[in-house]
Amino acid sequence: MELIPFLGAALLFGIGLFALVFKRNLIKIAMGLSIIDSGVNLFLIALGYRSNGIAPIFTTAPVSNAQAAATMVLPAPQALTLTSIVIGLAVSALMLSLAVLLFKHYGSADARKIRGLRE
Amino acid sequence: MISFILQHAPALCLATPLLFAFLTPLADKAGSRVRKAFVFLGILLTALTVFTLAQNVILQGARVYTMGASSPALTLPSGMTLPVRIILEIDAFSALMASLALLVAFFAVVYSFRFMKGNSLGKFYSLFFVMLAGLIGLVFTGDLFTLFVFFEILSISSVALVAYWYKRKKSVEAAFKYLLISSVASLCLLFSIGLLYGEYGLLNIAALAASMRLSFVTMVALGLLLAAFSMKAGAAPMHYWLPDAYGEAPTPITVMLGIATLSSLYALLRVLFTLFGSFSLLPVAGWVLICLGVVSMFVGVTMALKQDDIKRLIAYTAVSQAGFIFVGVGVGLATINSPALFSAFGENALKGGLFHLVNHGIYEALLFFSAGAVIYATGKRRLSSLSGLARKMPFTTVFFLVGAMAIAGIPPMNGFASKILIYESVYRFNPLLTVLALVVSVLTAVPFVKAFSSAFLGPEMAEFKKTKEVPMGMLLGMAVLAVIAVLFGLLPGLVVETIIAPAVNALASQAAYVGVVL
Amino acid sequence: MITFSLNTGPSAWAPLAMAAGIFLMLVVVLALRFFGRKGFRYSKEKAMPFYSGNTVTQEERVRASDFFWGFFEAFKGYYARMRELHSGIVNDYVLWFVIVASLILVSLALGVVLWA
Amino acid sequence: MSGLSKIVKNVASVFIVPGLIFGAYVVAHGHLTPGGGFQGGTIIATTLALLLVAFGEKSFRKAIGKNALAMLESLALFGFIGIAFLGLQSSFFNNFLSNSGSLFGQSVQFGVNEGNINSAGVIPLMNFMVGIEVASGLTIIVIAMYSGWGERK
Repeated sequence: MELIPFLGAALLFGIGLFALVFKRNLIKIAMGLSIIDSGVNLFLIALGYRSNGIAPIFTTAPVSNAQAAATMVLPAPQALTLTSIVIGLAVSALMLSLAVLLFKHYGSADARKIRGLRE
Repeated sequence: MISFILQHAPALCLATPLLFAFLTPLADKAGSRVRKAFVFLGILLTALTVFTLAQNVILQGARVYTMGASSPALTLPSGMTLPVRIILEIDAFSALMASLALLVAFFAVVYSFRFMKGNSLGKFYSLFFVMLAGLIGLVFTGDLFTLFVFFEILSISSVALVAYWYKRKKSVEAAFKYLLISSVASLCLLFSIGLLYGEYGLLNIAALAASMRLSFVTMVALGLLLAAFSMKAGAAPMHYWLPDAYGEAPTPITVMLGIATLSSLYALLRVLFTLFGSFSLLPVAGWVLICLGVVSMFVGVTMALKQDDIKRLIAYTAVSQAGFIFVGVGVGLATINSPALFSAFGENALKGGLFHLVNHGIYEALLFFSAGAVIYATGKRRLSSLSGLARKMPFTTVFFLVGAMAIAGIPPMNGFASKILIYESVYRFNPLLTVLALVVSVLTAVPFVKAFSSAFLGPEMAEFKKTKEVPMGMLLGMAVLAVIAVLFGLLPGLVVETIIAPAVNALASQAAYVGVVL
Repeated sequence: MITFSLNTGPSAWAPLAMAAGIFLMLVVVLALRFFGRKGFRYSKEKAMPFYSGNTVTQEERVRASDFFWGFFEAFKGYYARMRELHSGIVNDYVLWFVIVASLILVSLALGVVLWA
Repeated sequence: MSGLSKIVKNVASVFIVPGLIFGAYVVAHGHLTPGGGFQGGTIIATTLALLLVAFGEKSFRKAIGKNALAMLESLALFGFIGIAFLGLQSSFFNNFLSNSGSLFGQSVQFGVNEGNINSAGVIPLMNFMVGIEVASGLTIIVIAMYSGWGERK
């Protein structure tokens, strides 16, 4: 099993979480969330990785049937990743729009200033 | 026709709200009357389908519906059989949750016809139906990845609805916080789904449950799922988003958010009892739930005392009531691996937890509806600036009182019936927990004494001279929910035996859930 | 069979009996009221709220923020602490999630060590 | 405010044709190659975003109205769920067109092959619907973000 993609995924997850906890700028928070998203996507892709495998597409497969069956990658993790990318797009679009609106209302993008709701 | 509908009911429950969600913007072009009739038709059809299905499932046992094929399993040319298709699996617990959601959603729609004003309401109802589809999908799905997808659909649409009044700055702030929290929760969910997929190569809940074994990766997945779902269920100390989102959303959406929170609790229970049902770490998970529950009970109720905003006050008591559910369910979970203890008191604790979940959904909706009626009639939400509304709004006063009595657990109401089940069974598990729960239950009455006496009692104020009772459509939902709250309180044995006990059996017997699919 | 009481394990809870009791008390109260003085006439003054014999005006009423001030005085320290925790900063919300998630993972790991 | 310089406008109007064609290609071949409705729709929306940036909001709105896009989005989603409903004779989302010999109904050859676009049943139809939906939805998002909810000026 290749270890590097998993380490990369964990690193991305950690960086994103760090940004969410310690960065006060709303845009940076949105970026942190996207980084976590990429980390999780990389993790899912790494799960489906197979060394010397080929993509599970019959039209472009460069080999014969028997070889294809033996070397093709399982498409399920990639389908999951695609779905999760689409959802991630929706989340970041919504989050950035809300950040723009918040900047208009509060005149600041600092999370420490945007605290009309507390206690 | 009826048998056709029954056969396809699981898919129809999901497809009807989606269909109406996509068509509502078109109906909106034809004017507000057409839109209202169309939306009403949509929610009515969905509710009827869900109730029919729920009755069928509770009477005849769990069932599976496969999307786009006749059976969940795919047989490969090599002869290997794998359950790979997207399935919906409905057992008594999902049926109970879905019926509760539709009961509340139906009245939320009727309420919103008068409550929501403005000209771009097509988008509002469109998002509302998407949220409803997300809710039903989350409750019905039998597949981990679909669970994630519906979880995200639910949170994205509800965030958009919380920010619906985007010109109020607090609404946008609450929506941002809610979105960040729910995205973190769903990314943790996706991460643990990835872990489970890497370990077992499966996504189907039943198939995963059958092959679950103790390992480091599985334990990490369990921990992340537990944390993510309990944050979405509003457990302290991760409850900070809840009063923000509840307080600033339009009232019909606040009520739906309450149901969304309960359905996150559903997902937590489904994962713990069904997915990890044969896991030896369950007592630890049960104790985690109990600890979260006790902290939630205390933090929720003490913070509610201090609130001045009527909706935030109710939201904090909702945190505290979620704590009761956590304690009841946690005791059930902690004893599920030892059949003797489970049948002695664990089952009753679980029954109490689920009964309290249903009751909580009902009286929370009732309270939010009446708080929304006060806001609708007076335009004010600060309790300090309200006084003497009982003379002006007699019906709302009575319904608020019924809700307050139910949430405080005053005897003939439904809240007491479920709380006494929790007290008596938890007492045999650990007496200290019962004492804590009793203290909190007494404390719960206190914020409502404050809210009731400052908003409805006291001298009439000059500025409320022209305040009138809210229109019929808004009172209707409150009236029905109040009657249900009283009836559930008067006939608790009947309710527990007909709808709660099948749900508890469905939740406690993992083998039955697995057996329907494999 | 329709069950009118809720079996809670060691005991049972019969709300209908309680409702019957309440109904009985209501009957007694109404009977007592029936024996009361007949000439009572309703007037608006009789239904007005009073504090210590004085009528309460709009300005003198107890505002919601003044309720239970003794309680808040007694638990001042607790509420100061709670106020600090409910800071309203969105980063703290995530921080608490991280803390609780790691506590849960630690307790599960401890469970593994102690159990198996 | 009427967009960027003349050079940008001309280059954008040249690029839009291959952009749209490529998007349509990705949508149409979704059942044979990587891609499909979402990816193709994103490409189309990107091309439209290029137009928006080059020509400015006013002239873009004149050509493509936000209401029309919203309508198109609803209709496409309705088409998607409608196709899913059509399969209801056996099961929701059932692929009733595949192997039926009609439109997109030729059966797929097993194993490595060069790909037959006239196969896969309802999947290409659903891809079209998703493509239209994603293209119009993303364009609405881009317009909204570009104009800042109409509150600027």
